[in-house]
Amino acid sequence: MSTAQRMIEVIARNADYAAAIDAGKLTQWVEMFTQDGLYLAQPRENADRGLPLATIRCEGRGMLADRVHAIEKTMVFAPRYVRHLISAPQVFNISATEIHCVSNFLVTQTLTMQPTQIMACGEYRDRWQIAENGAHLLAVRIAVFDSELVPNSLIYPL
Amino acid sequence: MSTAQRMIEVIARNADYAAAIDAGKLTQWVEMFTQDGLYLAQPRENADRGLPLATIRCEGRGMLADRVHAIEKTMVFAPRYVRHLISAPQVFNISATEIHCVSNFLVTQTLTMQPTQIMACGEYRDRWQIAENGAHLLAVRIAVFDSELVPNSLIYPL
Amino acid sequence: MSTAQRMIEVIARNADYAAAIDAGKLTQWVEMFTQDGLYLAQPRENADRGLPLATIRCEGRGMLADRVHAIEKTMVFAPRYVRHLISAPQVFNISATEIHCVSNFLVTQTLTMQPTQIMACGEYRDRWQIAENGAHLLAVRIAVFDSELVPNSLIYPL
Amino acid sequence: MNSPIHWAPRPDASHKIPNAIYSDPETFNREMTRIFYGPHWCYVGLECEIPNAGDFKTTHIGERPVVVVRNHDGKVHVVENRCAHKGVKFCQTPHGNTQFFRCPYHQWNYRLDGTLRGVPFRQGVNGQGGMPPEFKMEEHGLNALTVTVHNGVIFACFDHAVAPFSDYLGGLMKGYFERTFDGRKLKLLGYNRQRISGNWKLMQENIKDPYHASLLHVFFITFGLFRADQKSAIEMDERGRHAVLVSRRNSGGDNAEVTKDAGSFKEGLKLADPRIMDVVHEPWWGEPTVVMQTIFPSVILQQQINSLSTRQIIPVGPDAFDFVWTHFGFEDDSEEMTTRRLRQANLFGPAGYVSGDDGEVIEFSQQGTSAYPDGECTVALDGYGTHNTQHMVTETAIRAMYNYWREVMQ
Amino acid sequence: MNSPIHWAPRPDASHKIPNAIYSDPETFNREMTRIFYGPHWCYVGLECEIPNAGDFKTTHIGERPVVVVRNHDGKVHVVENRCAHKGVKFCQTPHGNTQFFRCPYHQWNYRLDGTLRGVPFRQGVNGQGGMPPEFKMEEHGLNALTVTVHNGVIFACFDHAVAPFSDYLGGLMKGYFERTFDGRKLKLLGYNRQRISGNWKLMQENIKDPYHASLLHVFFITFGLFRADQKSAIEMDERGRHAVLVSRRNSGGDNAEVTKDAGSFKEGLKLADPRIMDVVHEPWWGEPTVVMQTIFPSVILQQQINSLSTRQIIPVGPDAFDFVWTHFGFEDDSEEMTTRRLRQANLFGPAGYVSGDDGEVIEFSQQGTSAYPDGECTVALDGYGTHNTQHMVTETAIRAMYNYWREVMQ
Amino acid sequence: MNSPIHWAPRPDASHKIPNAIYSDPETFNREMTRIFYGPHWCYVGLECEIPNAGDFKTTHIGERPVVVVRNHDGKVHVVENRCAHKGVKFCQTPHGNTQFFRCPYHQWNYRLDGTLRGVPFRQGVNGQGGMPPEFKMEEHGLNALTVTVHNGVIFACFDHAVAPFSDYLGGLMKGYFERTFDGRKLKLLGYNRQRISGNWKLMQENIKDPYHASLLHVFFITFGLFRADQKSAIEMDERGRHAVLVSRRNSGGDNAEVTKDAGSFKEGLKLADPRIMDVVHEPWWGEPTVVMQTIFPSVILQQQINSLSTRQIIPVGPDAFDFVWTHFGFEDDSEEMTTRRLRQANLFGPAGYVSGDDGEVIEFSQQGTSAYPDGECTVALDGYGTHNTQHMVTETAIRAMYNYWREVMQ
Ligand code: FES
Ligand code: FES
Ligand code: FES
Ligand SMILES: [Fe+3]
Ligand SMILES: [Fe+3]
Ligand SMILES: [Fe+3]
Repeated sequence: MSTAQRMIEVIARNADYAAAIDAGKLTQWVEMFTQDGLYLAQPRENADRGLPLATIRCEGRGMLADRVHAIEKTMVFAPRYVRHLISAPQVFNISATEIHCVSNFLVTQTLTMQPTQIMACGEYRDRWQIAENGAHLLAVRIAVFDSELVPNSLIYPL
Repeated sequence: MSTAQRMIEVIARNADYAAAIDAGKLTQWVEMFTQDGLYLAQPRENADRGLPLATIRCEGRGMLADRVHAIEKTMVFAPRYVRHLISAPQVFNISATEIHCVSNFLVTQTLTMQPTQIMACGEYRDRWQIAENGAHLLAVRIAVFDSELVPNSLIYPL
Repeated sequence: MSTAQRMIEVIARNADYAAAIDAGKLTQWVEMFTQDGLYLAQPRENADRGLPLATIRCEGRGMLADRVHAIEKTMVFAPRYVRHLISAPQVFNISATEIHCVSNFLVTQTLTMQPTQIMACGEYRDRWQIAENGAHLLAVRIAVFDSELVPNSLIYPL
Repeated sequence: MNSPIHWAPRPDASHKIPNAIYSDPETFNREMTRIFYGPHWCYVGLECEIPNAGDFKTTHIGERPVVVVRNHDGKVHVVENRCAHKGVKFCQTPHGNTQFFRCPYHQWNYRLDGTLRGVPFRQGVNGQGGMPPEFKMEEHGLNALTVTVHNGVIFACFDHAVAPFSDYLGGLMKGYFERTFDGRKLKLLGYNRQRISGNWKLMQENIKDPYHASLLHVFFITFGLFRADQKSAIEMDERGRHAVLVSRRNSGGDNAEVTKDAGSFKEGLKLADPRIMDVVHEPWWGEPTVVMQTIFPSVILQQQINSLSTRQIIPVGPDAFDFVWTHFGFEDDSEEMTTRRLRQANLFGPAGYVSGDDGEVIEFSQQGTSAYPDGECTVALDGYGTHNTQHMVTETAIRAMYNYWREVMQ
Repeated sequence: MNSPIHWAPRPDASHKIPNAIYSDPETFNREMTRIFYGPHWCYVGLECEIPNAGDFKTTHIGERPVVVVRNHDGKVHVVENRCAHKGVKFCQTPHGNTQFFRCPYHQWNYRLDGTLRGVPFRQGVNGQGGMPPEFKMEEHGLNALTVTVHNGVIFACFDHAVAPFSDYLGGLMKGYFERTFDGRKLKLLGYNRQRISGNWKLMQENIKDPYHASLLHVFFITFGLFRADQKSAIEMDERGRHAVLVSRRNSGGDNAEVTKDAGSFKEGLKLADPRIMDVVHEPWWGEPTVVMQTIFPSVILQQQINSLSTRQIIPVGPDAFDFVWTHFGFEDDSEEMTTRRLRQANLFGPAGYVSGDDGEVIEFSQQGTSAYPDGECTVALDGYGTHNTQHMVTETAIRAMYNYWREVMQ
Repeated sequence: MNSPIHWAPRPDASHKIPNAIYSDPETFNREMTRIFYGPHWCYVGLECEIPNAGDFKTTHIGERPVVVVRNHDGKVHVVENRCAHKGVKFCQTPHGNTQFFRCPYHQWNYRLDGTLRGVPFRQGVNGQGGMPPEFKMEEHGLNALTVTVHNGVIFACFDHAVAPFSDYLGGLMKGYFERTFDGRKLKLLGYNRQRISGNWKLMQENIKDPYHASLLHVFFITFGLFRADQKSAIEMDERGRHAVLVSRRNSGGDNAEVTKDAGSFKEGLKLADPRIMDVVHEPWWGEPTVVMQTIFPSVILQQQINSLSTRQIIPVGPDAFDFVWTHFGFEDDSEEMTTRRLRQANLFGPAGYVSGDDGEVIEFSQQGTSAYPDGECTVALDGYGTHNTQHMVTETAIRAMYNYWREVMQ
């Protein structure tokens, strides 16, 4: 497959990714990762300075599922809508089994009866794994966010 | 055509859609719908609760044209720029004649000599109809907006 | 190449464009233009009224490089992150050697330890030149911005 | 402490509104205290929004958050959305159904009438800690407001000494109120919400001002929903707080006398799709085709042809208010009638062919008056009095409202 | 009512600026009343922006919106952008052409000089309603400001007792003013607008401060547009309100004495494309290559090599101002000269190689002074006086401005 | 000048907090002056953030920006981030390394201890201008704060008469402080920052409130990190300013007595991946598994199982504060331990399984209390006293803090 085709594939998968979170179908979000896929939401200053702390750290589907469980069952927060806008990726490396790429994202948040605000923007640093059946799963997604000063809580994944 | 090709087609048409509104060429906006195409701009709470009220309801090109006529000739409002950013669609169903898909949108608004603000974000729930000549027209576009608390007026279509 | 393929090519190049600026690799930004490529950042009121003034005017790679040099070495400004979201282009004219198209953009700005804000939105009015080796370079990019009331300084290019 | 704006209650000044009353913070604070939190019934919702036991919705009276809830016995209660323990706005969902309220912070929990139901570890744990013995559950409930439900419309008041709702409205206003709300079951159609950058009183003025309707709204003029020459009336309660604008739709088209003055009249305007104006006269209307009622201070009741809504005013500081539209029909509406109401809703709300204009000019008013706080507005149309009229060329109801306002704010 | 900041008019304190004058709301309110709305000519635009009868533009004086319009007879008027009826900011478009102004709310309409032209239904409709008989059209026009047009530049004032513009400037300042604006026709090149998060006075200080130019602006230093050793002067009017910074460009390059102190000097900086500094001496300049004139309180007139602009200051509360750049050339400019001016515009505006720095440091000043309101700034460069100088190592013009400011604000 | 909220220091009112202290601007201003800028040690950072000579970071004390810097001799200084010349917040980068500070506006430059190092053109240029002869460099340095570094943690104070840090803490609190900070080298793991829309005191209350931990945080309850029945204590310094919540983790699971009251308890909750709770007891803990220490007014020191952080409180007006988390470990941590700390960080910060709840309820508190400024909060759990306790069913430390607060604010 050409780089352009890979880019198109990632664009499509990112549409799925956004839809899963924005519609609150968080189990679908988990299923977009490989079994031991890594998801980090990390403030840009930590990423830039080589500090390892992430705001959300999920190492594999177990931790991803625990995050979903917490969001859905245990965490206390004001109801809100989130909305992801994800740009087309810049594709770096492709092989038969992997895509390395970076996309920009913007996530808005709308609290009940309040104006919409910018929740965060930043970039996804991705490694997608391509299965034999053609499925694309995230082996790594590091959501490095510029918006280091989080507007109170970060509930839904970036 | 493959799903990817359908997605690309919708991406291109959404670029037309955005350009038509943002450049104030609203007649082109009307022409993106089928003769009896349905356009709704609906607050998300109504959509989520099954309440039928829409903020804008246009059933077919006649009502769409009336909306354009009102914007251009009869409604009183402060001049403003709007700008649409539309994400790639998540394509659900395709057939030879139809595409069902959902895209996220963000619309900004800039009032004269004021800072740019977020006007609304949300999702387009679309049914595109594919004519024999390959043209894609909107049979249904429901713009469900998270930004229920409208910053005063909603003048231009989402 | 088809219009769709051209669109995809521009989408990919715009991902490069955004990444170059957002990661602070401004030399790569310069290299996306032809030798005498024109870059303007122009308030929409000037563009709409036919007034020639631009906020940034770079005529060719020399001026582009001087702009980069100023940003990196001489200008005094508070550190900030910028982030570009660029929509898919509306492609107007294509030939074997050129693409005329328009894309919408949104640029956010995050000052140190401050909330993210909208820096500017608007449209790129582009003429891309296609070299024999298939490379796409900007012969013209006019970034017409709706956000005429700039939030203090416009440091990084739109 | 700064003082509110002084508006001398001289009779000769009643038509001169000081601009500062629209933006002065101290005036606003006094308005909240004396008007929204004082002895005035404020709209909080419709019964059809909370049809079942345990149904609740959240809203605001002035700037104060409250919860409107139907108790297990069917009775409607309105309680402060503020935990008696440490002030938490405990109910964050806009609507839902619940057996009781539970504050997330320490899980104090309340019955639907606001009485305190439980305090975790009140008796301590293992004999240690807990609330002191003199702590009385009955002294730590949610503050409950006085509530009245009148034919499906819910009002509440922080001041328990407020006059009964019927007296508050007065007989004349009550008649108009019951024209729409005669006890029939309502059907909820949906909401529109806008934040309008203008003082809340500008919205009341707007609806009490028939003059603008025939001038600002090109859509109205052209289709004869409002025109300066049509049969119409402004009527008020005795204290000038509430008003109705009653009108009968013309057949439309040109009328030299009244359109020459209305520079905004656009001749020859035609709808490409006339279904939006497919008006069907409903028997209960009687002669009027439009009745707009302002209930001071918090709501407007709209019947404009087949479109029905309540429009709630929620002040957000002196410079803005949230405007919440609740569209409804009747339970026995045919499907056609529901569709008709939904189509006519294109005229109203933030994108309304008519109401869009109102939101915009209110913002323009705020811009002009707040930048020139020492200036005044002139409301001398139809003289200086506060009488009822049988025509639309008047500002009588605005003067009447401000006479009452000055009395309260003194 | 809280009081403005007190800045003792002791002579020994004239070089100590209390930080609070940059952020105190009451000080700001008094500044608006006494300075922007008092007897001071405020810049509102250029004649070339409204060349034809009926052309108008909107702008602000202080926080008040106004309209600048050319009447049918060619005369320029400035009127409040606020309807005499109910305060609506009636003109919402930034520029245009019109026969008269019409307020959208009730369509009161005004001639271009602000006089009231029409009130719809003034006589009522069918003999009912309308304005009372004693309503006088001539008493309900738009408030019109005093206007002066001096060689193509338009100033206005709310106080009709303001001194004539020539006296307001004084002879020396008038000379500099007329150096650029000698009656030639101007050509409008376009606008830049920025909202700078700083007090409006910081912008005046910035331009009255030649010290910073040779230190902050690396671009300037390296290309010799400003350097501490170059031939230059600061001159003021007698009351110290207005000033010019006059300077002659050096040939560039290193100069040990003045660049050793300027730590920001970057040796060896070269332009990859020198066209941006392709300066052509225009005959009318005379010896100076730079003349920056501050007209108190609202505008800066820029001639920096071939780049010309007016820079309008529009306060937006104590903590911010809008800065509006109007770039222009002359009607008889060659195409090459226009291109040159457009290229040199890279130095100015929100992205300017030079002016970008100014906007940023003004914001930094606001951050520091507002966080430490009890602190003070020290402006003792070149002593404590307010004399004209023939060098750039001085803060004389800042002290002079504040001497006048303290007089007015007392 | 308006006055701060009055909270009568009657003993019988000590458990009734007036809502207005969370939103009244004058109260906030007095808090800044008397508390954050008064004789109280405020946290500014960790030594491991600025390990080398010339390393600096910027932060705030209250609303005032400061720079924390390590001098060439290794000593840590804290100086105002405000140029002595004209108030510029000269240091705009959050952290870095420098030989000296240079203000961008006129390049006044300062040594790392804040003393003035250079003023460009101080002697004038070519014999003209410059600073007057009596200008003394030593009088125009950056204002330097009093600094204490205690086992790697840096505190500073604007009031040089503040008590020594050990006395400020008191012996009991010092012991807990030194439990974590015993002089070992720390390893910086990274930051989290949030802006929480609530008054700064609500954050102090939150950590002084063991009651909520066993009720709000389902995650805590279920995994036994906090439960109302566990062995625990609240201890304070003598003046009631600082406190520790000490606790020993239970083995988890159900316990009828304490979970029946906690309506939020979710039975059967299991982690799909238990590595997040792979707690390893560190020898220095001793018996407690959790020690949360509040140092009044500006910081919380967290040891919760293997997760360590400081949490700095930076007020931003009465209605908000920035909450800065600095996570750290020890220099000799194994890689496994570092990974463990990073995994457990999922519980804390803006997305924390536990701390996410706190940020949210604090915002809900602000919403409720600010909308009802005349109301009060009730903190009568465990009576009215301010004694240390050996259980968690108490609000003693909140009452103690406010007793001190009333004393200071009087
Ligand atoms: S604040 Fe509601 S239970 Fe404590
Ligand atoms: S407000 Fe302008 S006409 Fe009424
Ligand atoms: S303000 Fe810092 S050097 Fe002038
Ligand atoms: Fe209206
Ligand atoms: Fe400058
Ligand atoms: Fe907690």
